[in-house]
Amino acid sequence: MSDTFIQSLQITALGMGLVFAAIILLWGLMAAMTALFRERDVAPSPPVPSLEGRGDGNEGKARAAAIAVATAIAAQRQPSAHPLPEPPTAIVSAWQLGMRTRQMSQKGNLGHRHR
Amino acid sequence: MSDTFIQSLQITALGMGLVFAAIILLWGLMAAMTALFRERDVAPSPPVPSLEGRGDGNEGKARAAAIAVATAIAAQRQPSAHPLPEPPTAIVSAWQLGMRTRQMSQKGNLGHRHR
Amino acid sequence: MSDTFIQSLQITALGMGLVFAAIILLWGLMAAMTALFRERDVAPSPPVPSLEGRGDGNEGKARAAAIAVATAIAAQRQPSAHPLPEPPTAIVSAWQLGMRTRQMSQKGNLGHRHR
Amino acid sequence: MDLSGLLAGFADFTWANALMLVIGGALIYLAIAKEYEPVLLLPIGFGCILANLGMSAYDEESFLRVIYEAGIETELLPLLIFIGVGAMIDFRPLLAQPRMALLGAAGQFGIFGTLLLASALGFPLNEAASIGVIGAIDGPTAIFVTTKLAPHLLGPIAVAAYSYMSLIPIIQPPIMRLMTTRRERLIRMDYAPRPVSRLTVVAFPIVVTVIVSLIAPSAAPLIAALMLGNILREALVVERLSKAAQNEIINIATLFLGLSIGATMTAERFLYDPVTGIQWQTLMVLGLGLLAFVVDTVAGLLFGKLMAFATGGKVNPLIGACGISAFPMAGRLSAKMALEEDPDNFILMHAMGANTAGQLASVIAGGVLLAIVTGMV
Amino acid sequence: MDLSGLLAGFADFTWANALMLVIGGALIYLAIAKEYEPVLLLPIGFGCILANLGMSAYDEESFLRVIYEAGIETELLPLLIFIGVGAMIDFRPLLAQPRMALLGAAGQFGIFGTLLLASALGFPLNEAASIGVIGAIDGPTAIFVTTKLAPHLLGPIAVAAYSYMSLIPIIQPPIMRLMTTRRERLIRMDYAPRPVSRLTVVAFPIVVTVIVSLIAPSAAPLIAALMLGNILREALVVERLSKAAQNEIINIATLFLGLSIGATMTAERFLYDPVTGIQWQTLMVLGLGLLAFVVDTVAGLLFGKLMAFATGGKVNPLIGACGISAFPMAGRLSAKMALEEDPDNFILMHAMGANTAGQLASVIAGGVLLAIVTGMV
Amino acid sequence: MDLSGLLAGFADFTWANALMLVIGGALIYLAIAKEYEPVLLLPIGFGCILANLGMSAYDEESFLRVIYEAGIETELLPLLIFIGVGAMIDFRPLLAQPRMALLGAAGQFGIFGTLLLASALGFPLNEAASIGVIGAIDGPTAIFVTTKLAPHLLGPIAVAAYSYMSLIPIIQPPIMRLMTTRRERLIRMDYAPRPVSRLTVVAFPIVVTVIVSLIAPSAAPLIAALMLGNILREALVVERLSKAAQNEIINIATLFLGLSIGATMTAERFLYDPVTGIQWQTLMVLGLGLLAFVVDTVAGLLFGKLMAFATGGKVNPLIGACGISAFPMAGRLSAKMALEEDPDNFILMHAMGANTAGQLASVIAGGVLLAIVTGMV
Ligand code: NA
Ligand code: NA
Ligand code: NA
Repeated sequence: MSDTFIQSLQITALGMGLVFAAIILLWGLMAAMTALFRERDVAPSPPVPSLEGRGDGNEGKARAAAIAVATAIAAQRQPSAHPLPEPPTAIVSAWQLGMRTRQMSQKGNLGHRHR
Repeated sequence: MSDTFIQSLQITALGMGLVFAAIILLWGLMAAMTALFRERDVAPSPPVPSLEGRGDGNEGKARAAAIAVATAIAAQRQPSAHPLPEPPTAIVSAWQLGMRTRQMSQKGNLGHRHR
Repeated sequence: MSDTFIQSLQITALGMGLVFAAIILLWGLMAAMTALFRERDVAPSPPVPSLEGRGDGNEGKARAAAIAVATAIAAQRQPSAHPLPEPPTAIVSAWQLGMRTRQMSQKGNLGHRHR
Repeated sequence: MDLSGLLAGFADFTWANALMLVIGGALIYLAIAKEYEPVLLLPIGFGCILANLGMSAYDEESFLRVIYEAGIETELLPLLIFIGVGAMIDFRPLLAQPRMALLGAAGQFGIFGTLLLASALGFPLNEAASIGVIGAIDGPTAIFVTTKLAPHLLGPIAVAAYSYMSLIPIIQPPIMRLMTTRRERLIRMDYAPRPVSRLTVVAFPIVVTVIVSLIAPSAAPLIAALMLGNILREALVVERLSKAAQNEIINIATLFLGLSIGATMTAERFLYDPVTGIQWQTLMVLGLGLLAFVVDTVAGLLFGKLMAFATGGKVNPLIGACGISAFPMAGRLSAKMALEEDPDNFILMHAMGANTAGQLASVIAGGVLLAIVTGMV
Repeated sequence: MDLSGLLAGFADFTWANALMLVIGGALIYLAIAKEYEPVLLLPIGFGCILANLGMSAYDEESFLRVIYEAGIETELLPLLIFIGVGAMIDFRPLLAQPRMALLGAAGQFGIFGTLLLASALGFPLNEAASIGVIGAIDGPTAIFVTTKLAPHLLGPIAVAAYSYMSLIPIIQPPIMRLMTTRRERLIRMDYAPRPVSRLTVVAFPIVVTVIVSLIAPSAAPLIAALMLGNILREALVVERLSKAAQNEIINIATLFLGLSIGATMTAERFLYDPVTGIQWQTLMVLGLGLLAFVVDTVAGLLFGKLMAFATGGKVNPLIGACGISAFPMAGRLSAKMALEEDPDNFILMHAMGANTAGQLASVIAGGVLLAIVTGMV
Repeated sequence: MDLSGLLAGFADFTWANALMLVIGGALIYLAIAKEYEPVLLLPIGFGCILANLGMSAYDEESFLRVIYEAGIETELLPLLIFIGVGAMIDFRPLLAQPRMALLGAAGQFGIFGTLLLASALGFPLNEAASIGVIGAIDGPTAIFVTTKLAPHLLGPIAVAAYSYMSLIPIIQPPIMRLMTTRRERLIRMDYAPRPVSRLTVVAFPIVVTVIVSLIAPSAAPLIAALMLGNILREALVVERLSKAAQNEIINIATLFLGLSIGATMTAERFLYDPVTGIQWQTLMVLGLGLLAFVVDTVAGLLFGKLMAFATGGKVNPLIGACGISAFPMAGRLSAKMALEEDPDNFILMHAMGANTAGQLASVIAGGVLLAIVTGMV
């Protein structure tokens, strides 16, 4: 057998070993995390569309609507964890405020558009 | 006459010659293509707005509406040329699916917004 | 006192002096400008959202609506200062026309969406 | 007067270049008519055409060379794409059923199986490894690894990776039917996922980045980019950055990546080298790449059957086929086959768990391979 | 303590710089008040102001120099703009009436006419050619060619190209009235276009790229970028890339292109060189540029009349005026004049065919010129 | 076989790196849970984590190094962000009441007060100045100046600048209550702004750019970028460019800026240098930065009281607190406090005038400081 091939065999053994090692480690960590970080609030799926179960335009539309709503809710839900009763916008920098605001108006429109 | 000027004369002769040569060649090729590639399906103008005959906002709006519809239609029309009866989304990679999907939802909204 | 500290003192004196000098100069210029450039037309706030007094989504929405209207108005208002009675789009380059047009359709949608 | 500038075009144009134009056209055809990964195959095809008209990544003063040097040699483009991909992936199905991770590992055997065969066929180690990484069935990973080990093979490897990915629905089903009994395909899996807290989904990308970077440093940039995108997505407070990652950044990066890859497909490297003659290696790469996909699937299914046996028939082996990554169509395909056998058998969430695990495992495997081979070569 | 850093501003500031600030301000005025190509003249004007405040493309450590080197010297910015332009052009009107292509060729005489005059006036060949290419009446082409032949003239040439383009509706009509009889302007053209199949519109950009790259390799990058954008548009399956080309890419490229061009307009290059004195060449460039527009129009109209004669009065000479490119306003202008003579005379589609042909011919002419001159200089 | 590539990860990983991971995680926590400048602290935190996993801005072949060199060393990223910021600022409130500008100047004392203390504490001049510029309370300015004077302090300074900015509503109110009498806070200000013509809002950015560039050339790039964005906004005819500045450009620049800053936060520079031991300077920078915010506020309020006295009680001293920049939350905060004392006392427009002036003054002060120190060092 060629020298290269023997090396390849070593690589395969070592490589798959490491891959499984890493994955099993991750498995443990995921189990630990889901166990440790208990449910106070279940994570809302983020406003950006996730990837599963999308078939056709209609489904897409449905989703979009769902997302719009989810976004709107999330917008309210977001815990303003500030000592002062300030609206979140007050403690962001100039342009971020701009961002936040436009996001809101977008959400507004979204919600509005699909209502 | 200056040496440069004489060169310029040569350039002009050669240059315009080549331009006409190239254009005439293109003419032939275009004629050939339109002749060869016969109409099975006439090309739908793409969803992105084309440039002619745009005057004012209203026209713009009208167009936008037209485009929305065109897009929606195109979305259905697109021939899923796959051996399996799979929805197109099934044979695209992760993030392209994301793209496709958002496009659809966009189209959805467009169509919706203007309907 | 350390040498660096003395330098810092010099910097402070010179620095704050220059800052005040520059600001006072700007003050004068602003006063002059507002005085000179008299009101023919009061500047319409641009379509892009400005930053003050934004609190929550609703306000955001309200703004968005306002902006939509403002934009639409601005679109008409824009003085076509051309010798020929050409629509503005006629004297812009290919792709800029594209831009302008899409802007219009966007404005269209905006206005539409919020009307 | 010297008109070489004018004649250059025809002078350098060979029959091989002409053939490459046809190949580029074919890629564009697959992209448009068959919708095989159009966002990548179209730019690759067009770039391939330009590469054979004097605008290759190897021509002085070619604008594609500028993009190639700035985006591929720096590895930036595949990483930017991964930021966008990460912002599009939802890891909840995996977090809800962590054991599905194992299937992701099993789906990587194709990488090493192909490496073995390639080296047996006489490919030097760096090339064999680059070919094997097609088995990661993940474009950016394949491009990232190949750029470091055997950049001259970028063209055929990227083409193989992306065009076969489009063929998953054609390649996998027969293998799945062949290797599983109807009884197995009918197995139902109860879905009682643990609820996933927000803290978990936000901490996950950080933890993965740290662990993988320590175990397989060569995979660090890839995993970091993927997880950066994912945390932008899950943070919820930086929607603008998340949207930028999923749109501007990934779109522009994809266009330039495709063009640059295509720009490496010159006739002499892809088809016919005046010195060494026909580039059979290109065909071999395409062939071996297909094999990699098959081996991945077989290994995944075998492991699925193993889990089915180990759990006393609580796991449907079909989900073994989605460990190969190729997210998300592999996952959807398995779920679809289960539905075909039994319209009430829903295993989509399990499939998606295994599928996202495959995405992670592919990056890890690519990094591990890169590290080991770099140490050997 | 050394405060040169503070005094630097005033120390280097000359009366010529002051005058350049006024010129920059004037460009901004034209952009905002007159809407002359605002997306370009505004950044150019602002860049011109910065160039005379120590931030020119020639100052060490100037951020505009960084952008200039990365975007102009690499030729990337004009090409990125062309990708966006291509994604906005619809070639159907031309494909439906291919003979219109001839008018596009005729519209390029201005390039060479101006070249002749410029060289007669004593400009060296590289400068004369760069000035002539203003006659391409296409910004990116002019910038692309000038960058390679005479980068020190980028400022005046870009300013001429873009500001005159905005003046088309003022420059052309008198010439059109002068050179055509009412009878000719009344000619109606029957519009029976051949239907254009999808295959044609998709194959067209590829064919054009191949042909032009072989005939005029120097034009290859320009035509390749333009056609890449067009195939992204016509493919229909890569809408995201098409949108990115028409938005993110072209917007950002335009802003930086304008700034970089403006950043070359330093007082000593544009207005007054302490050594060589006043830069009369700037005025001459502006003057010759205007001439180029006129010659283009005249030649186009003459060719239009020739076609009218050759076809026995089946062609309306007015459409000869849209061969100059300046897409799409030249096309719309011709159609408008025909309508003014006869409210029922619609020649818009013919005009647009000639106009898009002019766009192609301009790029080809620019490339041919570049190739020949590069061979001579 | 050499597997150093595999072991590298663990080999180089120290306890200090581990601690930095915690710090990075803490920044991400502040960003997500507390919403402290998330768009910046999240990328910074993630970049900090990567920096301690072998992907720092100082590691060869690190992709973050590529971004750092292309975006930070060239100063491009902070400037691109400023273009976007400028396109989001409305200067009408300031133009309507120009005298508010004075408060902007007063709000910069913190820069120099901190500089004095830092140099007293033994920091060399370049570091002391960089620490002082935290008092500009403006991220891009602080980063721009620090990059030129003391790039090794980028991490702590950027972190201080951005996290304290988020704490304005916690830092300022107590000081405001402490330093103003109820009587003063009750002062009402009549708002009779001069109408601002379109010509004014368009001319303003140009005038400011020219003046500032001449007085403080070192501030020229910053002010130029800010004003470029502003004129894009006010021109109304280049909406596309204005939108690009406020979206694509600023989003991408912010993501990369944050990552690059974080990528400088390696353990040995931020926490513990094996040679010189613990990096106390980091803590000192954070402490001095906090001081800078306080001094800014105090000086602003004192100047406000002075104006109240000079105008015979026609100015509410609270608006003195918004001269510090930190636009727009400082402005909104002052207005809010006035409202708390008296629900009918609206001083928002005055506050915004002072606040935008603070933004300008901060840039000017940063440039002046940079110029003087560069001349001395
Ligand atoms: Na895989
Ligand atoms: Na032309
Ligand atoms: Na400040």
